[in-house]
Amino acid sequence: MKPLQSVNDFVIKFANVNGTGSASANNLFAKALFRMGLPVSPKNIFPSNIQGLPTWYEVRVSEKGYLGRRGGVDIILSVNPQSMAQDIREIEPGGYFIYDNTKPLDLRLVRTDITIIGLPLTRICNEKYKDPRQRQLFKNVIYVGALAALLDMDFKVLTDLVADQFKGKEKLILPNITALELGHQYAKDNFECPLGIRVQAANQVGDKILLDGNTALGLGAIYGGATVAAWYPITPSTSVVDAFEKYARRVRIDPGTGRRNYAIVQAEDELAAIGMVIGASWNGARAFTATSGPGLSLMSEFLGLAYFAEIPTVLFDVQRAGPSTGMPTRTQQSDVLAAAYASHGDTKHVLLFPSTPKECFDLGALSFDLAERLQTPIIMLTDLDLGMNDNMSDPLVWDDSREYDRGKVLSAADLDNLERFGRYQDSDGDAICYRTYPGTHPGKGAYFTRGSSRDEQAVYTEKGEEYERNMLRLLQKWDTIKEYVPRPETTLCGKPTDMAVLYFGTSEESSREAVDYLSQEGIDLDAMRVRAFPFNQEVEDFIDQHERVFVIEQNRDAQLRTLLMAEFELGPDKLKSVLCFDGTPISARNIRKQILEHLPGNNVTPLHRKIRAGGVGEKA
Amino acid sequence: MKPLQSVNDFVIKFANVNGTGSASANNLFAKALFRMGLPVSPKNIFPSNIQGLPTWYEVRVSEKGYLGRRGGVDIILSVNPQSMAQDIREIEPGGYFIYDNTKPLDLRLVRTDITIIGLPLTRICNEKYKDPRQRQLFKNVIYVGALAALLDMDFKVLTDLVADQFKGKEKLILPNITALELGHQYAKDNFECPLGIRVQAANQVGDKILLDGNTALGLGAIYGGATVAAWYPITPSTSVVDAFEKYARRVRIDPGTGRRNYAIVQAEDELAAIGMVIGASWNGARAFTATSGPGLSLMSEFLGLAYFAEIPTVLFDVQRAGPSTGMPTRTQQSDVLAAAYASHGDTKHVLLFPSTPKECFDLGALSFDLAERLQTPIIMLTDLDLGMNDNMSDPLVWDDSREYDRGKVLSAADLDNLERFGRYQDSDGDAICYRTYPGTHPGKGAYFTRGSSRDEQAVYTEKGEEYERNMLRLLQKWDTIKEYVPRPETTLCGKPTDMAVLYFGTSEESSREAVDYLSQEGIDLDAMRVRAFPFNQEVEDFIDQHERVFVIEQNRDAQLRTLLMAEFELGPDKLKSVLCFDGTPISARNIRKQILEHLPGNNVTPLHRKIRAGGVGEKA
Amino acid sequence: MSYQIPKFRHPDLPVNDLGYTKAAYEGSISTLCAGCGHDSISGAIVRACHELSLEPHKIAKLSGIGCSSKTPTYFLGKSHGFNSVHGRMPSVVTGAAMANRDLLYLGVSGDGDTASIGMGQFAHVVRRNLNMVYIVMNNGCYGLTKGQDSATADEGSASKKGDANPFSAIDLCATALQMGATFVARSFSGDKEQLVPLIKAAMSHRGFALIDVISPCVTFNNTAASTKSYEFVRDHAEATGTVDFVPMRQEITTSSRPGAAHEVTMHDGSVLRLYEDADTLNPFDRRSAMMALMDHQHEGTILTGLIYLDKNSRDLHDVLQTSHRPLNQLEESELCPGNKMLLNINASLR
Amino acid sequence: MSYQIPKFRHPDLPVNDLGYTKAAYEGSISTLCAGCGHDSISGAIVRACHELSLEPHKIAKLSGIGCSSKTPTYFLGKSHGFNSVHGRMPSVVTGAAMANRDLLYLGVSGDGDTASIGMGQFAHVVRRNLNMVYIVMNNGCYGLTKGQDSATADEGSASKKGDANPFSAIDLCATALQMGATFVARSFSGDKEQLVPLIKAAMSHRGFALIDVISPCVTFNNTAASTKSYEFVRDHAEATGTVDFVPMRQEITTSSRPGAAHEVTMHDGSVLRLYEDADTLNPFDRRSAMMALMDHQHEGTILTGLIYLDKNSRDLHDVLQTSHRPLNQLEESELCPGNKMLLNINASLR
Ligand SMILES: Cc1ncc(C[n+]2csc(CCOP(=O)(O)OP(=O)(O)O)c2C)c(N)n1
Ligand SMILES: Cc1ncc(C[n+]2csc(CCOP(=O)(O)OP(=O)(O)O)c2C)c(N)n1
Ligand code: SF4
Ligand code: SF4
Ligand SMILES: [Mg+2]
Ligand SMILES: [Mg+2]
Repeated sequence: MKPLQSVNDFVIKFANVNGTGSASANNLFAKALFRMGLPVSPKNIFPSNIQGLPTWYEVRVSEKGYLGRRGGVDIILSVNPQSMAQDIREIEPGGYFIYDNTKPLDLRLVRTDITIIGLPLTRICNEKYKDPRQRQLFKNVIYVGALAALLDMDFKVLTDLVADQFKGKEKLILPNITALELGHQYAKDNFECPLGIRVQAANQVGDKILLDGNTALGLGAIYGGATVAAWYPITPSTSVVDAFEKYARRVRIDPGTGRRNYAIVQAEDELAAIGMVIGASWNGARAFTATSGPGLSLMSEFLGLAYFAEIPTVLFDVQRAGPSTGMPTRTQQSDVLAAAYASHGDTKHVLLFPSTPKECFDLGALSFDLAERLQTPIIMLTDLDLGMNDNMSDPLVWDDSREYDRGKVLSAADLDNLERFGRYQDSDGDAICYRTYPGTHPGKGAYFTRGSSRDEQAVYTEKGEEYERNMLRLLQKWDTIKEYVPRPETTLCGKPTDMAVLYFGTSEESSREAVDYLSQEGIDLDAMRVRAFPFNQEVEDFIDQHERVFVIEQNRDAQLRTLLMAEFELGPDKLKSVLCFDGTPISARNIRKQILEHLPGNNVTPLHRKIRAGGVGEKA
Repeated sequence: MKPLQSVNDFVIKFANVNGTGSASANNLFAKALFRMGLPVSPKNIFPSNIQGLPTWYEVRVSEKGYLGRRGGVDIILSVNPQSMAQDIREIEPGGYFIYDNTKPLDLRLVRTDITIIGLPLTRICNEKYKDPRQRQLFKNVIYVGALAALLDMDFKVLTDLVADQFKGKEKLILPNITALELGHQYAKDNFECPLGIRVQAANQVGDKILLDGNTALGLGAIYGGATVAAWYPITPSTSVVDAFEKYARRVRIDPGTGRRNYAIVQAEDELAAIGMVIGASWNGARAFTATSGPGLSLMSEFLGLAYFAEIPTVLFDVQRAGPSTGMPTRTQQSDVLAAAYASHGDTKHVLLFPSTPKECFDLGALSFDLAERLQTPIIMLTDLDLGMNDNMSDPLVWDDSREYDRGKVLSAADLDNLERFGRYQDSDGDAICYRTYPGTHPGKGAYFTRGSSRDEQAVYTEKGEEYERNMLRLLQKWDTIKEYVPRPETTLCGKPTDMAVLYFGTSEESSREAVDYLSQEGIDLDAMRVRAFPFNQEVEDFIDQHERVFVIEQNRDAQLRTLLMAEFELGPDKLKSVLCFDGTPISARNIRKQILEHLPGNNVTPLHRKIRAGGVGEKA
Repeated sequence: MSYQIPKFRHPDLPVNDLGYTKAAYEGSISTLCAGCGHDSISGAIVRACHELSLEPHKIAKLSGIGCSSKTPTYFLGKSHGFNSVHGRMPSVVTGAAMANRDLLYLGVSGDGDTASIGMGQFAHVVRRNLNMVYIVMNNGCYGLTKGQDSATADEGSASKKGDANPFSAIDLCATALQMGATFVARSFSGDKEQLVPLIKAAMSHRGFALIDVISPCVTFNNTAASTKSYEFVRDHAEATGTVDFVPMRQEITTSSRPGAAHEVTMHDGSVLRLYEDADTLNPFDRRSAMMALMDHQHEGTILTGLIYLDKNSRDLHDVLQTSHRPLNQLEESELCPGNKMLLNINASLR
Repeated sequence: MSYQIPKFRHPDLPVNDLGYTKAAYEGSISTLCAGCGHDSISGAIVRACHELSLEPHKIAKLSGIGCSSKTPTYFLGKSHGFNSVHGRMPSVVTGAAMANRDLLYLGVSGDGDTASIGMGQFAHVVRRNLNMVYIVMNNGCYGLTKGQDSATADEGSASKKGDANPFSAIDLCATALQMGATFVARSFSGDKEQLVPLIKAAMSHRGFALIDVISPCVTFNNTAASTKSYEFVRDHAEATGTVDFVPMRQEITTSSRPGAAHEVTMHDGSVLRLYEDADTLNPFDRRSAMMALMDHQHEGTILTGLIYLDKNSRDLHDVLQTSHRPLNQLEESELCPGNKMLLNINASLR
């Protein structure tokens, strides 16, 4: 078997043990490639524990700029004997297995169709370092150094990066560079470098940045003017509030008093967290919470209150694999229905679907405008893949001329000029009413907020007509909302076609890549990325304009398709599902395969979503 | 205007103040008619407080056996000045207004198109009774006596009823009969009895009974073998557990020890209530909880656990008007989506829709069989209208030869014969696996239940393939479930037609009546009553067989239609919504009107569910 | 259903420093049962606010769900109100208080609302020492759902349903003490002379102030066998020393009585005078307060009055070091760092 | 990921009355951090169950979510286990115990699981005196979500993140006492000699038994500034009198030591011997227990050992008067009244 040959186009996976400090070394590797001008998409695959279990770091390098999971692995860098058997099996024929050969490889694991490269990492460390912690830490840096030689990376980029990373802790720079050199030298000395797979500097990243979605989202909340954050820790959402706090400490300290222009409360649970957000928003602050699936479920009752009492509420749901505790450190897009229909009674909620860190930032900030303008919960559905991995992204931009849309709020002066204030009176015909903050005016504008039925004056009522009128207004507001939520992004293939793909969130990169593949095979597909629910008119039109639309989702139950079916009256055979829900991000190969299976002439699966084992999992 | 004339066919409404003991007098009235062989459907319309606010009791009498709300009122019996203006306005032209004229009627309220009848109730009471409490109580009995004369009721039926009702408190019989006579005599003496509207004995109730759905449901739980009930008080579900307790105290006391063969725990909230049910069911007891909307929302997280860990769970949701606190004493069918998709991640839940007390009993008992057979939550969606009103119903029957289906549970002997136990192993190909109760066997069959991902042996796993396999099995189980849940009830009109109505739960009576009306107008409709979600094949076939299906629901968002749309691929223009969500039960007139509006040639509303004010409310 | 109390008033009703009569502090007509203890507490709140000359619009009143939680509709009609969901008022107040530290937050709850479904939120709002007044209208039962025993029902007490409650009661004052409350009092809806000054003191306390007010439910739990009936409470209440409250604006001399054992100057300058008998309780010592509660419970009596006061209370804003200006008044220019900072951030991410 | 510990054992390991070696009580290999206190507690549970000769399948182990809540996988591999949802284990155990009173219910939880999200359920399971052992593995932080302060973190204590916690700690023993717990103990994961007999005693107690075990999180909260670190706890723990536990089946003489101040015969016939110094604490008096906790907290020391025991405890089954036979063993014939009764009911409804 000929070893794989490629330049700037491969997938490498690091197999480590968690809690051993491998993350920063692996990160160094990815970032260095990025600085060489190469599009990279690193993904952390970590266990739901703290220390001692297998963890992986997969980096795709693609000069063409494909950032989704490709599927398959070309190179494994293995320092974890626990997962070695599984890891080695995963390598594509012709691929490379680089491992710590201080302990010899179990012969039963040997594959002849791959190249096996031993680096005596432990031995090198033991010789060089006395301190056990140093031995562990530098082992990771040494293999990065070796990889630099094996893949022909620009060594200077690496050393510069180290210098940047340890700014402020300069003492650490030299030892790290020494470790890099140790590995580099060992590889140079012992192998013919570079391998068949290698890199070379390119210019493919432009002004892009490498950032995780949660940090971007935390920043979005800062820029969106949030002053109150209430939350309860849960993977993978915790870093949203961490980021908010980090930046708030930088930019939200009152220079005069040293006091904080923000308040973060770690609540006792998610019910309390959303309650705090509702209380703060009711009182005129911009507030948010961040959570994941189980928290979303716990927030259901309060979401119904916010919907019905029309209180701006911003909730960031960083989705993970459900149901229940599910796989807390794996990704999925499976809270769509639970979020859209959260709470008993007739409720529907606005959903936003970001797909890049930049969009986490943009939609994060926008959420506050939308919540205050529309006076209803805004639920952003991001996910672990986007939130916790460094994603290549357009740089963050803020239009300094933009102004917050604080929605319909009456000031004391407004109230003075008003004959009669009715909190739930639709004065403008857009079904959105005016509100007042507590404390605004000594004599006017006070009203009673409640989750029970009330009339236009916010007075309790049990009259069916009044209740009904209010509910119909809320339904009318749903139409107004469609005009405010972000529009979808359409990419026409430019050729006549009656087929299309439709996707949202983190399926974007893989979907675009799959469309490219298929177009090379003569299958032309238009594409739409949906960015919000309720769906705008464009979404319906797009579906109408195509005979068949493949709806790509990372869940089992085709949840977005369910919403599309429920909202629009579509003919049979119109929407086909392309699904991946094993907890890994959907890959381009998987999408391509499923679309091909759906095509006439291929092994067409029946119309209904009767998914059977083997139908969707990616075995590629 | 000629006064309305009719025999055994009218609607009468009592306008009272709550907390004044009117309920039992009104009940006496309805029950007496029932004993005269007349189909009646009394409905309590009460405020969400305890004392002092207007409350109504509406009784429809229909020899033809129409038990749904008809819409409109023919006779008002008014003893509440607070609501008098509103009450008098509500009367159909030609109708009757009977009121306490101790205080003269405000002349501004007088209508010339109705007959106004004054009964000096307070005066009679003040003359007859000294004790204020007696004055209040007997006032109600006196007007029943008067009505007996005005409507030509069989007085002996009334007196017999009183005797029955006060069995055990015989001292109360005579005073009550005297009060009845007082009223009867006054009416006889002062008015030409009977009125144009009157009753006469008939034979239209057969062996039917008059019972509220919640009591029937509590009995269903007794017969279904429930031993553990955990709940938190909430209107309108509270009486389910009250009934369970009442009957358990009768039939579930161990004769030897005097101890209880049941345990009822009033939990600290609904999260705890459902947790207890899950714990008890896991441990092999039949257990249930009863709640209403807000409780359902709070149970979301636990429902996901029960779905994923496959723990039998029985939940009775007595729906009220949402969202949030909404109108807690009004009826609605609006928890359909919240229940079907409760909890984050890919979850779907089995729903049951009873429509009569007998069905509350039957499906109530069946819930336990289903839950244990299918190892998943079974959510019954009943509602306030069914649960808290006396509904005419077929008598309750238990087939003594029937045996509980305890589902797939391994005994110690089974385990002895088993090579290897795998809790989540699909041995039978129906996607339902065997479980064991804790404590069954000293060496075998123990397993670990969890909401996180696990393999067939119930061992924790983070392997995508294993997780996926399990999720696909759950999806396959969903198909198995379709074979177990109750089938729909179909009523073909017997003529060729391409139109049909489809409804569930308490819309049944009004729907059937509307179908009758429409058929008299030459519009033929087949009918299907759906009894469960997931929908069985029959539901799809039925929809397929018709060009247009009117889906009748008591919610704003057409929630059942949403489920139908999402499950089946239907052509456009297929499902039309007929909705009522003002908190009152949907009426036949309202259904008829909405269907007519949808028909070609009529003022056809656009396809999408764009409901506007006035579109659905019943103004008839 | 609820409507404002008719505005006609006798012209020479007493006005307060702001020129308001008591009417300015009233709300809609109550829809509770005639004789319900909750209505008396509403009355005490109205009186306290009137006498303290509080600006009604600077008060926010919040509640959960229950008969008790309905009462905010029946007082302070000029204040914003929020009738939230069952048991979760504390979180809503917490958020509200974070947004605007300048209002007075008055939370009203029931014993079901607080001690059952709300126990978690109650414990944690206490622990955070949120600057609020928290009044529990404690009737030992679930009034609105027709009289089930609540978690504060005493062991052996029986309501209208007749069954003696088999569980021991949760003592909300002791629980609050345990969770670190800085102001703890107990009172009785039937004793306005005690309750009104306690409400005033609670309102001028900085931090979390609990007043657990026993408030009989005449419809479901005013039976002979109930320990939350008017009669039982009247017979078994033992008041700690009387509390006099002298608002900041008033002359210290006004209502002064001789023999005050303690004078505490509250955060806002008001003065609290305590006339207590030293042996029962030292209300400035948490341990003594806890003991007094346990002792009274043991004897079957009900200790009422000011039970504990921490004079050095630091509220949540102190702890979080939030800006002195309310967060909801910060301008966009103060909140949004602008594009320039993003340029730096972007640079650091390449 | 988790797998059973290899079965090979030295042949002459001690066996208990049932003929089991300790291995019969072990579970899968732990995936917690090396040195985590929780693993020591798992070990103590294994030892206690082994020494008590409990039948493993007659134990049900339940937990919430957290590092601590994972431990049931790591002990008692032959028992049914239930890793439920975060903070809600008490309700699941309550239901389970209602269904089958004959098993021993062992609940394991963390301080986040119990004192934050689970506070409500914790308070109420205590109040119901459910017959169970409830072990809190208390590390003052949220281990599994990477070290945030929990509600049991002491004021001023700082974890790896470095910020001193500004809130006062919730003392779970005091809270349980307050809620009416009938067995309350505190221990330290590093002190098996104290912990093992406490677990045994808790297991033979009828009613709710809390053991709050301080269990350092080596990864996030074992810092010099943490009051839940190994070092701090070792230095500040003050044990009440030693507890000896003599299981029912064993000769009373076996492990007897002289000088026992108290001998308590437990519900199952086992004997608990207390060797305490009378002045600190009378563990049979709730008031004394509460005082001792408050005093130690005040002094900054940690009181460990048996803190309170109610010898007359009545558990929830007693209160509810449930049948002595487990409810899950009742037959259809006992449960279903049959059609005849329906005929009567129908008749009454006409
Ligand atoms: C989530 C939820 N569960 C249950 C209810 C029903 N409910 C309304 S009020 C109440 C109890 C009220 O008791 P308490 O707080 O003591 O107030 P009271 O009526 O006695 O003043 C309950 C259980 C509800 N509204 N929401
Ligand atoms: C509803 C919900 N919210 C949040 C989480 C995330 N979570 C998992 S464990 C944990 C805290 C664990 O702390 P503790 O109970 O003290 O256990 P420890 O890990 O410290 O042993 C949290 C918040 C969750 N699983 N479920
Ligand atoms: S039911 Fe009880 S608590 Fe409710 S209003 Fe009536 S007396 Fe008050
Ligand atoms: S993170 Fe802390 S609590 Fe969790 S396993 Fe590691 S040491 Fe133990
Ligand atoms: Mg109450
Ligand atoms: Mg912890």
